[in-house]
Amino acid sequence: MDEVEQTEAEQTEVEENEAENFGYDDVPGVTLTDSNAISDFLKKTKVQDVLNWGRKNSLWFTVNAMGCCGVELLSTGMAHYDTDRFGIIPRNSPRHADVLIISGYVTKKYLPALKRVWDQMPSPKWVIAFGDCAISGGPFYESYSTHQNVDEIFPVDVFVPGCPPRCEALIQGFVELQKKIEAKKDRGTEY
Amino acid sequence: MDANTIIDSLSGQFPDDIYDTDVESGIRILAKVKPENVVEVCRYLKEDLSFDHLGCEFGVDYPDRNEIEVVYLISSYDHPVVLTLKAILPRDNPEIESVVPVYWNANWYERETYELFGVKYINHPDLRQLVLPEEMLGEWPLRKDYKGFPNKTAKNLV
Amino acid sequence: MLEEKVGPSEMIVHIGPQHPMLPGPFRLNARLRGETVVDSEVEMGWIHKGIEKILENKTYLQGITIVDRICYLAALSNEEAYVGCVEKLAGIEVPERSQYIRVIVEELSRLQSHLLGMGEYASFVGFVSMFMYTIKEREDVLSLLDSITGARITHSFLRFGGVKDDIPPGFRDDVKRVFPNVRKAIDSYEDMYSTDSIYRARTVDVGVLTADVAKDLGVSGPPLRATGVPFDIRKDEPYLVYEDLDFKVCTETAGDVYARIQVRLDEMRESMYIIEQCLDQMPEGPLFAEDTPYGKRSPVMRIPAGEVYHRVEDPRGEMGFYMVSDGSDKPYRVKIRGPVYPTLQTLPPLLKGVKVADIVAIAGSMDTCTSEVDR
Amino acid sequence: MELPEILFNPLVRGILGLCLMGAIFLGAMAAVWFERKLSADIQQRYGPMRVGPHGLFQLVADAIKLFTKEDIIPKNADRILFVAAPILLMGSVFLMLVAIPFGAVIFDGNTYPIAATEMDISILYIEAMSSISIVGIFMVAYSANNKYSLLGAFRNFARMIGYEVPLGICVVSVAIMAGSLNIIEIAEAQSPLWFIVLQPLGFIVFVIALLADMGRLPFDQNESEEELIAGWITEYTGMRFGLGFFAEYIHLILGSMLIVLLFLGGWNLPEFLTSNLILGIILPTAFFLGKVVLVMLGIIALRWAVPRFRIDQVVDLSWKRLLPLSLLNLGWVIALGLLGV
Repeated sequence: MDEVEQTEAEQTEVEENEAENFGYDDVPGVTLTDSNAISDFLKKTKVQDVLNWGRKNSLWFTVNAMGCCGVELLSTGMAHYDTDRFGIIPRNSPRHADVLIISGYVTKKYLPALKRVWDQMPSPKWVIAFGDCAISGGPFYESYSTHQNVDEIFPVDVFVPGCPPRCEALIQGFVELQKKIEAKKDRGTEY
Repeated sequence: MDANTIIDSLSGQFPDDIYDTDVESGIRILAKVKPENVVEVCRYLKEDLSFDHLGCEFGVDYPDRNEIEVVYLISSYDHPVVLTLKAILPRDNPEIESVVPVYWNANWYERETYELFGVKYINHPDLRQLVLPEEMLGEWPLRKDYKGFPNKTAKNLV
Repeated sequence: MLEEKVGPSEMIVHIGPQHPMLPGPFRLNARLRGETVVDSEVEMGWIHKGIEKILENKTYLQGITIVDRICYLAALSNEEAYVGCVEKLAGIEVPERSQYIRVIVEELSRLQSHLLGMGEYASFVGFVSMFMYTIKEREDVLSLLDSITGARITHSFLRFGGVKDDIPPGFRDDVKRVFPNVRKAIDSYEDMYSTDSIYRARTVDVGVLTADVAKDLGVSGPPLRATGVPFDIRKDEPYLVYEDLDFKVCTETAGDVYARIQVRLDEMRESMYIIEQCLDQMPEGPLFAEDTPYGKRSPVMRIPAGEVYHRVEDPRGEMGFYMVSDGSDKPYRVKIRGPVYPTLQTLPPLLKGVKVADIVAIAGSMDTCTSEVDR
Repeated sequence: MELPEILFNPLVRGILGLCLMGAIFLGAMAAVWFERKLSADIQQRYGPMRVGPHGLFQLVADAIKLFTKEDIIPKNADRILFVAAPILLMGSVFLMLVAIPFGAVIFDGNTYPIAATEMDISILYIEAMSSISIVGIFMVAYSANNKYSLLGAFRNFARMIGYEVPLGICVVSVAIMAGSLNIIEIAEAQSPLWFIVLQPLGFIVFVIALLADMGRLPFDQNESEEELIAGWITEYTGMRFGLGFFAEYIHLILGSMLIVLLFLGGWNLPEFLTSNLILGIILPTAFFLGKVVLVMLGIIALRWAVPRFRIDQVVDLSWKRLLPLSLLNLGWVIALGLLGV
């Protein structure tokens, strides 16, 4: 009896896994490597602190200007505000990036592309919702074309409110993300 | 070229197609055109009256009158007069000749009017959706009786 | 469309919607034979927000906030076009002081937009440092704007019949401090553009748009003026106090990428000159006309029924609003005629036969603002 | 007095080689740090500041992060090539390293170059190995099955084919002048007069061709971030990206070393400076490495001060300008030889 239950449980687990993996089939060109025993073990030791130190100090973000906030995003990465001071640099390829910044309204047409960018990024990865549009729809909350409630689709770690937020606010958002990573409370890694 | 001469020349050339003309000010004139002959009128405007700049083309929906107006804003690089040319179409089956052969840049305007209002353009080279995702085609969101607005799905509203 | 025509040894590259060359997302599908572009098409709508529909459901005053976000680099020109429509419909008089303040903020907005566009262009041809320099100057200009309007890029500053605030007390000194630096910087950019041989190789005779073709495509703004057509709405159809101001329409004749950049450089100088004139000529007086029913504190206002088309000179060209009012407190229909919309349509014909690297150079030199195309 | 025999033991030499590998890794990290700080300085900003004093440990953080990232192999990629290509790239760079001396120790009047091996045809060998790295880059790009990568790879090949020729001819003229294919002998042949004085034209052509060889701006068409996302390395994540990235910087260091060895006099110093025992051990190497760092900084600074050529212009430059100039230089060197200079 127990055995049967167990196998049934296993079966459903397998099916669930398949169902999970199935989601990635619509993203051609991506295969996932799951976390292995070593990294599971490391998570319980002090080594993870060192890893987190490295990760928090090297947050590379995708250049993904999507609206008004996108312009502030560009300004933040450039001289004057200079996120490079914190080791945060813009990368053009999602494959090299750690942080996805949703910098504006996500439309129904753009959502698949944004999801694909997110899937192309290697984990551990984090999301910053930059600006009111990404958080709640902003001034376009009632539009027929935008996709609301982006935080249900992406595991957002930091919300930066403002319409658009100033560059300082984005830097503050990055600092908050660093604090979260250091405290192991971020949603990018499973502890 | 001043506004009155333009109006006179236009209604002189197309007495049957141009009606309801109006001079609002020295630089703004208004005319309505029968939808069948819009291409000829546009060609005349471009070639003889130097209205070589199609500023814009869009639709306005009037459910009360059961009409969709297609408005052409035609101006010129040489003189400051802007002509508002209107073609009135039935709301159930709006169809009009495409002006792409005359004004090349009408291409996107017509595609957009098509997807937002459902105005069919005859002889348009590539009539498909421009800004909306494909699955939204057929909803005509900018018509006044569009049901999907306002969108009530937002949850995090402050 | 393109997929059907792919020949042997050709491939289609989808550039965008997430791509570093784009200030906002759009997609360029290019059919390549080796490095050469055979054919291309532009796909739009990745950030279509339905602003025209939203405006129909907002009161006139609420609309100002929305039109700010049509193009985040030219928010004040958008506001001017929108507010101008309402003022024309309702016959609202704008006091002279308010008009001067409007000219000041709009020209500042033009200045920062061109600085960003030019720097971005430089980074597209591989010179990232230039982008950093222009952003640095832009921050100074933005702080000037910030001191007047209280915001960096989306201002909500104009009101029907006036402006929200007067210019702050120390503004003249700030202008005197910032502008010489910007002028010097612009001179050095121009120096570099005209002497650096790699720049010249990448810009001269690249993406040539002739005047006839540009007119045919409905282009306006710097890309058109670079072909030698002196089409500037500030001169042709003066609004605000532009009639009283002394400035020239900057044109070039070559129509290539280099000319477009040069026009922007010249326009920045003119903008600064205009602002300085405004500060000298500006009369004292109220921001709103006396006993007007409209103004700063009238959230609900009814506008007489009618239709109007008002156009202004955006940093990128002709920005026009067509407004239909039915006498209620909300506009019946607003159509936004953006300048980048036709400019972006020129890309497919211009890109025929160029190399992949020039796609970025040409698209960058058009200074496209995707948000405004999509609205 | 001779050096102790043990130093010539193959095992000891192997260990020495490993030390050199470690050193070059540290050097590459330093190069990245220099690049970020120098670019920041040129661009009127600070660059890394928060991680360690003046961001010194920034690269450690980056390395930790990159080496613990998820390793994604795209579904449609050629798995074997995808895995092997960065290793080949790194390998080719390290194979170059084998033949390049890192300086010299002058001991009792004799010069002992610090190099893992000494071979008679080392300059030829370095050229050959440097060409292998192109294959590495092409494999990286081709295996990823990405169109941007593929375009980057094509550009890489077009550029390399153009620039290997003038580069080779410049090396040949240097070899003719020194009368040897051994890079150590070439370096020592410059003891009275650096080759940059004798063949300035060759130096210029060599540096330009070498820049193209290393893929530094204005010749980084294979990467060209604004058009091709990241070019040949677009699809690579984490550790593999790190390997490619590091290989570039090691290539940069080796290129700077080649410039110093072939044209800027290597480690040669006037004899009175090296007659002292301690000075003789330290000074030549320090002098050599100092010059290498200066050349490297120059190349880095150049990257942030120029725009990028288009690929057809690059190829034009190579075949129409550099090739004739390098041939001219070769003729000049032969003429000098006939005149007996």
